[in-house]
Amino acid sequence: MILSDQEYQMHKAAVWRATIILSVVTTVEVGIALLYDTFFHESGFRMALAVFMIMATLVKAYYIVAVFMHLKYERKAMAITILMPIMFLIWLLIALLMEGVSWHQMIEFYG
Amino acid sequence: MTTATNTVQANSESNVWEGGQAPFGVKYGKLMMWYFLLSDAFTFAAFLISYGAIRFTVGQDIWPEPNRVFDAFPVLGHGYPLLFVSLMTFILILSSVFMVRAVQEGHQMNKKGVILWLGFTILGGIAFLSCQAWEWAHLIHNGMTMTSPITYEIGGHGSGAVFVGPLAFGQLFFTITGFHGFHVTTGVVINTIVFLNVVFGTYEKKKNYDMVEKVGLYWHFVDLVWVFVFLGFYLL
Amino acid sequence: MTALLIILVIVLVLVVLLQIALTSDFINFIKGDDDEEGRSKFQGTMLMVFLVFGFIALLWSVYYFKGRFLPEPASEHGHLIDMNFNLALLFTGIVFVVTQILLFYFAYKFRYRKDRKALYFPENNKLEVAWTIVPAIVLTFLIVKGLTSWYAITSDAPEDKIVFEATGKQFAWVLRYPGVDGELGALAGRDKVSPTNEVGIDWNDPSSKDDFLANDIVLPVGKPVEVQIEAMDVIHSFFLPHFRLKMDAVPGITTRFWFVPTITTAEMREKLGDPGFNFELACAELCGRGHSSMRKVVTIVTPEEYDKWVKAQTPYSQLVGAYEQKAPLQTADNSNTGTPLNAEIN
Amino acid sequence: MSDVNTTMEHTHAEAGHHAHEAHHENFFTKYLFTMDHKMIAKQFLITGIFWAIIGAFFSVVFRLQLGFPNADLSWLAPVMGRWLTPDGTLDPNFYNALITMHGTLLVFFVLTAGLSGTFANFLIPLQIGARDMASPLMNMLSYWFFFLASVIMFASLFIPDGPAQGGWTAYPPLSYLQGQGMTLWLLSLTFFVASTVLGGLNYITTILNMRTKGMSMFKMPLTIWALFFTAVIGLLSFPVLVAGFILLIFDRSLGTSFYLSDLVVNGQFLDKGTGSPILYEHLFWFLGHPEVYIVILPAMGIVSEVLSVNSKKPVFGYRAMVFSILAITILSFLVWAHHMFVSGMNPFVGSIFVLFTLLIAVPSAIKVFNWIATIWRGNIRLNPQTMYAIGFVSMFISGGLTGIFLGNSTIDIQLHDTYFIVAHFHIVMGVAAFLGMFAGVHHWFPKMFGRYMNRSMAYMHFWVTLIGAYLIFWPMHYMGMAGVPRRYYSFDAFDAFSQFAGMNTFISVVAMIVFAFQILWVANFFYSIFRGRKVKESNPWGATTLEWTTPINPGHGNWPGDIPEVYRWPYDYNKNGHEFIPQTVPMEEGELEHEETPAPEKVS
Repeated sequence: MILSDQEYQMHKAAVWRATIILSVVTTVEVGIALLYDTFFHESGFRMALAVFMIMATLVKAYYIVAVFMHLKYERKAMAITILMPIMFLIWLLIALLMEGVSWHQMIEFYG
Repeated sequence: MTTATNTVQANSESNVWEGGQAPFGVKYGKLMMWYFLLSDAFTFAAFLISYGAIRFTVGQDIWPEPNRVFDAFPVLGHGYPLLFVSLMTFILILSSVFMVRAVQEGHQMNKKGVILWLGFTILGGIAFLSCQAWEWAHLIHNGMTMTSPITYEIGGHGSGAVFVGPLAFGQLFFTITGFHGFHVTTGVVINTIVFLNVVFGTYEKKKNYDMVEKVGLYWHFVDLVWVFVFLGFYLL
Repeated sequence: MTALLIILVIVLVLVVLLQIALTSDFINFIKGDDDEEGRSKFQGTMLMVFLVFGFIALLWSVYYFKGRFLPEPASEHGHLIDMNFNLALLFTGIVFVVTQILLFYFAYKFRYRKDRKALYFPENNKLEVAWTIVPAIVLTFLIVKGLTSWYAITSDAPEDKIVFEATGKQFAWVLRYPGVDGELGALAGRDKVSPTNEVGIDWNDPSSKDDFLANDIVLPVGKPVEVQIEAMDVIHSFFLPHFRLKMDAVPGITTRFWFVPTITTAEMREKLGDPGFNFELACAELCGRGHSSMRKVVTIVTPEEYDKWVKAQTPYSQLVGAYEQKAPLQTADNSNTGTPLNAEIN
Repeated sequence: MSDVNTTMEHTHAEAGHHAHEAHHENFFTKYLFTMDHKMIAKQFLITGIFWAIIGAFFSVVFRLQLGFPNADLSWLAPVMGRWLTPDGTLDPNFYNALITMHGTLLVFFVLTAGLSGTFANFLIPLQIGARDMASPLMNMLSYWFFFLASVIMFASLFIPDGPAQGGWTAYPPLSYLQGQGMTLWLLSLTFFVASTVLGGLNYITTILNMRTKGMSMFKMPLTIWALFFTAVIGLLSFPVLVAGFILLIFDRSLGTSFYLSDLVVNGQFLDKGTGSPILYEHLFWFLGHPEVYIVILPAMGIVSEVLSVNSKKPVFGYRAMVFSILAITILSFLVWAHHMFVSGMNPFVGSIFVLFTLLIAVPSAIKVFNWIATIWRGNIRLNPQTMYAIGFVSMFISGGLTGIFLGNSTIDIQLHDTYFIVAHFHIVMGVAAFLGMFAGVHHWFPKMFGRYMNRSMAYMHFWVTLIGAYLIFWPMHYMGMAGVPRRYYSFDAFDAFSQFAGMNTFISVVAMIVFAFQILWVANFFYSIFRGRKVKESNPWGATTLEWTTPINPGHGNWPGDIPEVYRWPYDYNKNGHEFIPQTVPMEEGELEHEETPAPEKVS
């Protein structure tokens, strides 16, 4: 089980690197979120910001799963069995968001 | 990871599926934890997707602005949008980092290291929970509950123009952050049990710190979920 | 009491069967040799008998129930649905007959014999590819046909439609017609519901003035009709079996369905030779104790008769005296702010 | 290397440990709080049978109501008590409770826990060559969570309000408006989910990690493949149901409005927000649809195995069978909203669901054709389990094909929530899954209890069940096409529906006879456990799989010596003149694997 000193240092470095990346991304996210103050109701700008936020969140999720949870170092087959089922959620997300929009319209129908 | 590297050397990738060995080079306990987390991820995803659907149903126009809802800080008062929640995020991330360190020390069979870092992890968890308790108390104090809507003053504190949000916002907020908080609480409890076991040398006798690794996975998962909760409630 | 007797008889028969079964297995056991061949032959023959009698019973049942399943469709899109049904029936029918025959026939034909050797036949790519691709093609065809019809049925109603509103509540339907002006008055919200305002009509909306509540559904033949479906308490489902129309009534949101009736009740009665025939409205989503009693009669009449019927109805506002009390008050309010009468007021 | 093998060694050690402890086993450790997967399987089976009797009895009672409306049922008063109106008819609320409990019990407690719980526990370690499950402790907990769920559900039958009455789908706001019965229902199912998830984790990791030497994934019997993907489906879909339930529980108890909007109930205005009941429908069916595959996949696996063993012929197209199970698993997560075509959902979203739904017919068709090709030119011993398996295939064809009608949104407008759908799912996931379960119990009964089940009784039961099931459900298609809605207490009010009164009576009578014969089967089951003919040889059916290499009554740990090593796939029947070649027999010099064997020259 015990790692060589060199490997141990390497893993430690990877973790601290990931920590810094997570912190920076979070700071940037929060900084940009403050822009909502002025642009909260402008849909085009909001959309762009939302896309950015989602991307940034996915980056953070990647570092947590890959480095902290160590998935990057596991066998590929295992990573695949864990990540593939997440695909089902994407269709659930798309379907339910489309439904949400359509419910909104059906409620708006009578005002 | 030692497990992984060793087995890769021992067997070429092609015949790891031939039986008589673990194809992922991972013991069943860790595998179970991973699949449990996958399953739990579906619960959280269902919550967050429901949040999305309800938000679209209510409509963007009357959805509250996070910068206005969450602009309080203990002692300092109002007018610091997202500051407190950023602090919570950092606490959780740091706690997660401490956990990785504990797991790494566990692999090195370094009991003292594990005690140190696992101790920090638990403190981080408790700090996060305290922050969340403060935030909840603050929001409830300001009138947002499961059955009464969020209100805030549009032009900042003292401006007088009151915005009344939809009921759904508070309900979703308390449900989802509550469910996350429940996971953090469970995590702290489990971490504490494992911590005591480390102190009493249970794993030293067993000659492996696998249990630390397993609860570590759970703890990172809690962090992972927070990233998405953070996205849903504070950033979008 | 009879039921109790029947149960007693069934129990008795069961006990007898139990005894027979026990002894027959016991005899086999004593004789020591299990006649596997004879047993398989008997069961195999039974399978063939079941197959033959099954198909005879199937044909007889189709003959017996002819005209009762999929009753004559009474709407335009009903024909579309029936066409899709028959198409699916054709393909599935072929598959059904072929596979059932093969299954039972093979089980009979290749039943156990001491001297028979089974064939070692684990794979055949050609066969497998064939029975992957053929169903896929047939299904693609069904999907395309089905979705074309689906989009036609769920498309927006034409402009000259007649609109009416059906609100489900435990356990009845409230039917609201737009009256002479052809426009339904807006709803003010469920908090306005009271014995004198059954669905919470917004009395400030002038088009609500001539709306009337009908006891039964009356509609003209040949005109597009849009139903706006609402629910007050739990989910109901607006179901007109003869018109092939079903749409859930969901509390909080308004669902819609449009259709064109193609046959009047009188014509249908003549066709069926049943003077008591009526089209019916039912609830198709479990809604509680009275789920099976949410019935309304649907009468399809000629457009002239329909117009006459609409004119003969008393507006709901008059029945409950809504305008006498409320309208002047509201006008006074509006004159202050200058908003028109039909402005949105919650 | 040593690390990797710890899993195996761990179980070796544990098995030895248990064998050593065997002398100290008392009643509690042997039959109740046992960690032996075989005993846990039996616990699941017997609890499942208990619920099956209750669930089926409920269906008989509501069939009485439908077949003989307004009949005097006062003779049922000792059982039904206050649920009968003073004039002896069934109370409509109780009718709703009966259909709700019938659905819940049979779908979850019998066909999920009783079927996959039994066979996953029993077969996985035995057929892949493992001493026990990866975590015997969690396995035990899985049963006891199920038991807890059972106790709560059973208790809910006796509370004053009566059990849940909202249909097994429990759509809000109807379920929101109900009393304690629904509370207990939700609580019970939450524990049930815990049981399923614990079990599923165990099944998956056991299959991945604990296979014996040589047992590669593509040497596993189809039962294991089916149970594996069943566990995967359960693991991924049940959590979403839990999320849906939590929101519903909050709506019921904390005053939230996730699924509620402004309502008027009994003239009373309830001030709520802008929730949508359709959201619950989505969350429910995200489980609800995969659930039907949780029910049918184990039966499919069992039937493949039984047909192959008894016709002494390899399963045709083994790989195609595996990949069709995989395809069904994947597609099952993409099609849930085909239960909601007329719920007011967006028609465009609906059309995508049509596309995915009808695609499922392709792997299903492959499986049916492969089964038929399996028995073609076999040497079929028409044992009871073979008969059940043939009955399964017949039922699966009949019920599967009607799915093509229902998956087509256009046709579904007419058929949704009518007796057509009742007929469809009863045939395909009710009767078919039960026939698969019967086949499995008959086939593995000698391994479970060391005795045979009574054969003559089984034949009788089979024929009555098959013929009865067709007689019950076939006419329901006609009723459904005419639009007769399901969950109706009475059809008297409607001209269009009451015309089928005679048919309803007929169906009810047949249903009662079929129910009586299910009791016969249960009697056979318990009689055979204690008095059945003893098994003399360890491999009575001449099968190749590993479970038949264990002693007749295997102890905890399954194999007394080493776990046997595996050299070939599980379906080497009638290969090179041998009737069957067990998986433990090494390949001969120059022997071809099944994928490489050329097709026979004369295919006629």
